Amino acid sequence: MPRIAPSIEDALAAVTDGCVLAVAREVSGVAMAATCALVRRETRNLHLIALPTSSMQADLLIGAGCVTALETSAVSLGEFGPAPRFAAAVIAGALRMRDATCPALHAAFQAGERGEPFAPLRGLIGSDILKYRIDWKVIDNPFAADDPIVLVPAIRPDVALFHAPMADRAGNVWIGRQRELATMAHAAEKTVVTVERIHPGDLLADPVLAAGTLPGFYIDAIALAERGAWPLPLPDHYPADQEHLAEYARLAATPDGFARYLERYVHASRAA
Amino acid sequence: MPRIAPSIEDALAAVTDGCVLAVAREVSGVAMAATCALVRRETRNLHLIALPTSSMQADLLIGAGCVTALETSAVSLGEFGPAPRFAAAVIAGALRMRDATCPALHAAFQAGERGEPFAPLRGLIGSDILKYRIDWKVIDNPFAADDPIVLVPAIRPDVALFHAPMADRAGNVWIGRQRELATMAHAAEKTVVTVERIHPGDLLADPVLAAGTLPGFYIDAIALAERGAWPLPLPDHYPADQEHLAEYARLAATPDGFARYLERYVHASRAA
Amino acid sequence: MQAAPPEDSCRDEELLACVIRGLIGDARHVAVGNASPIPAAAALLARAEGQGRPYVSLLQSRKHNFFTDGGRELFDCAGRGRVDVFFLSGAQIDGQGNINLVAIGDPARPQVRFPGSFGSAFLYYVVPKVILFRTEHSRRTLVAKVDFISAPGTSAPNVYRPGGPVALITNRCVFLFDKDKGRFRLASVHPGHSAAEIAEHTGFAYDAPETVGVTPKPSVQSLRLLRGAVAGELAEVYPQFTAQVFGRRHGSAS
Amino acid sequence: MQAAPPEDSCRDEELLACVIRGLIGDARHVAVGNASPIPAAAALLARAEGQGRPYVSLLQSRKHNFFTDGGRELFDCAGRGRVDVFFLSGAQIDGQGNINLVAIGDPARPQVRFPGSFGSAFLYYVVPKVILFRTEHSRRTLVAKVDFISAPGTSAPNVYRPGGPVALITNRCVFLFDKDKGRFRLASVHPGHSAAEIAEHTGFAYDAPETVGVTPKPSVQSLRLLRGAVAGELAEVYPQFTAQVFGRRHGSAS
Repeated sequence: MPRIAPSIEDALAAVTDGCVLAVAREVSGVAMAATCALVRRETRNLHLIALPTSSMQADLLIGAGCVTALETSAVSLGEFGPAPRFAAAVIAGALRMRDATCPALHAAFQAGERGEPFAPLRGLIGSDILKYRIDWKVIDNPFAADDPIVLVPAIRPDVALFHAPMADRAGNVWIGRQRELATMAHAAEKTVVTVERIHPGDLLADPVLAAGTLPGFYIDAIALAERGAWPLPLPDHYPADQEHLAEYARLAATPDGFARYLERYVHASRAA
Repeated sequence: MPRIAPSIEDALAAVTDGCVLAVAREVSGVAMAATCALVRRETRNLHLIALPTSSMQADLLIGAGCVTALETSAVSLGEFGPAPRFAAAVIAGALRMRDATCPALHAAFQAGERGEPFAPLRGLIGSDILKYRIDWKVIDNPFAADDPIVLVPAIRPDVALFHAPMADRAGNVWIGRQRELATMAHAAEKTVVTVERIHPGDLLADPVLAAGTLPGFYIDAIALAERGAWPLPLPDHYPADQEHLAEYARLAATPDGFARYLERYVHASRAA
Repeated sequence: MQAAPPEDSCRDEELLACVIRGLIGDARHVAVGNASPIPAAAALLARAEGQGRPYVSLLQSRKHNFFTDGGRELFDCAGRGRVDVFFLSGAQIDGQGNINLVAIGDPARPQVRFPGSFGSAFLYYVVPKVILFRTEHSRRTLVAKVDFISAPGTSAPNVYRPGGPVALITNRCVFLFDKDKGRFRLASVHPGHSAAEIAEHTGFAYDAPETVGVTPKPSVQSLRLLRGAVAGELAEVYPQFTAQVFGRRHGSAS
Repeated sequence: MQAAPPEDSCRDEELLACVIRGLIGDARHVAVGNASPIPAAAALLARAEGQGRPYVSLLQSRKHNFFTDGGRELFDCAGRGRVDVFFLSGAQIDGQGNINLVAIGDPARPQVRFPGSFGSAFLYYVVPKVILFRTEHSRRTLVAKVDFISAPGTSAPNVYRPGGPVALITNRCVFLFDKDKGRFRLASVHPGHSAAEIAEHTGFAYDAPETVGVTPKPSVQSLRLLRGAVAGELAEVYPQFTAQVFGRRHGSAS
């Protein structure tokens, strides 16, 4: 049974240097408080996989030197523009990039969830994404004549990390409509979750809540983190902190500014 | 937008003679009232696909002469013994059988949902299931050496039919934990649903209800059918009618008894 | 409803449940399919003894079943290596561990048709410990060669197969499966049964030691748990079985 | 916050939205990705005019977004043929309809790095009507050959491709895409722009009629809907855009 860890830092024990870490897209629940803890802990050599995109979380981890390899369909700060630390790292050749496309990541995680070695995916043929993904294969669809199709290998990350509205004491986590979080946890070896609050009852006992619940069976550690997605949004709970994101975009545009951001908002929060 | 049909018969317009009809397993919500309507209407030549097994529903449809072909992992009346009309039809050679195994059907529907032509599945190699499924292929896994693996072709039924606790006026249907019903509807061309009741609000407006909701976008027709799974159970709502199922098993054991069952419980309910 | 027997004797069902519980060993997740009250009792006994470990999924239960991703979740779990123990049976089981859940005779025009293979053609390959369970031990059920292979006992070396059969439990004895030989070996006969009787009623060839031991009786502690907490939990899914074997009804005080 | 212009004139954004609405035609489901306020306005306009048809999915919206199966549902929908219209853009777009969302220069050590391809390398193939939308019309954005093909404009005949580009809308003109030729054709220039100007600012070769027409202005009826009901709905997702273009704020009376 998963444990409710005494602290975020404690819950993150599974995220070791060099591990393959899967993270959620912005609208699914990004564990930003935990991300800051990883930066403070000086986690290194992460192989980060975004399902299927990332925003400030990937940019922050990359800027702080935590990431060696990145697989994603995009990293962007949305209306606040490109992700500056991500772009700088790619341009500097400091990041082993695996450019993907959203449904390829969904398919690869679903194959991982099912324990199958690969998944087929239409599209891609003739793109430079496929050209650079030498780990992807093209076969002839055996159910048709002269019909090439891409196979993407399954993704089974070491750890999946996300933020959710609530968990109960048995470690069941309510994820609502964010079904890819279930897929991510099913595919991963271990799953670490931060939550806004502890639900007093049993999430699986009520059929309506159970429909949106990821069973504790898949969860290794849970930590309480109120407003744990801040400054990103937690859908249906709180919106993005637009001002803070604008400030991040402004500061992260330069290495010095980024260092000031870390000092002010990431390292400082240790004391807070 | 799907319509709330004035009657079950009206909602079933999409289930035409000869169509490929997908139906749900017993614990997911079986549209038994609609099934009786199909029998009364003398529907013929159905290609029935159970996701992934069936019980009295398939037995009733087969006994009533509605089914020409059947794809399933099993048909059984559970503690009431084998499915007599199913077994008799197979023994008589009156049914084109496609024996499958549960995860093959789940995988094939998921491929159908994704619009992909096939899905890989471990297992199966060396079984007689595979031997008789000439529509399934074995390939060498291109991501490993000397590693044969089965590919099952996608299933995209003409119509998916099931019973659910509730729908709203926009045609959104609450399915709860029965996620394969969403997969079934996504994979099918059309989906017909019977429900216990109409929910007065918008199922998608409340995040907790939305987590268990299949959007009306996928639904073609809905009909109200109180206790529409009877005599089978609707999980979390009502249990199976054990006495009635025992009576069915007893009567269906012979053609004459089955005819009496139809007369008493299927044709009679037209008048009721 | 009968009273439970005293602690120094045990019913056949209790003996079988305790044998299976021993085979489960230490596991994280034991899943039990439909219509399997004795394996279910064994799994719940393992959890009672393990103080919460293993997770037990009774597929017919709402309470003892954590799945929220639909009918595929059991198979996804198993494919991903998250089901340690599962139970299968067969209308026929042969000496190579092949099971038949489909038909007797030509499957296109069989003499007898069974329900079908359910998930066996996948789970038998991927679950590390599959325990075969067939109470009826006869030449009708334990055959030289099954008429239809729903799932084979062993696979060629190049076939992905982390799982497979480890044992076959019947109402007469315990066979263990030797994966390398692809054969069963008689491990013990239940009290009151003999090696000669096993030979007489088994349709397949198997290995046997010169003298075969007797299946050990359940410990008093195991029996207490079985008749107490386990029976109480089991009654949700198998009310008739529980009433008959343990003299318990769902909801009755323990 | 500015007042909306009178009905006999229209803003560029309104013109573009109405052009796109015309290209949408009759559809069952129009999906709009992130950061696309003008396509979103066009899709909502189509729905307002179609009295509830098409379904419109604004991926950033909670309200205008029926998905309940996670982030994959859009792609599943599209793969299954249930998205009729989608919008894509490109840091670079070339004359063969190839789009680049990744990088300028060698992608391993680029001069400029863009966010990435998102879902384009799938959606561009399977959505029947993909409308390319790039307001900046310059030789920097509309190039002879993209540095990186996130998704190609056309595919070999044996590649499964029910979808692809139908048009490219810029702040200067409308190009239609000729799938058989794999080339754009200038369809109309927006009021105040000229064919010569298009030639000057376009980095790729394209077909053009001898005399090119002017993009028709929106009807009074369309403008009314756009500034009324559509602006009201749009404000949920694009508050700044809506305030700026339509002088509307989220929640303000219509």
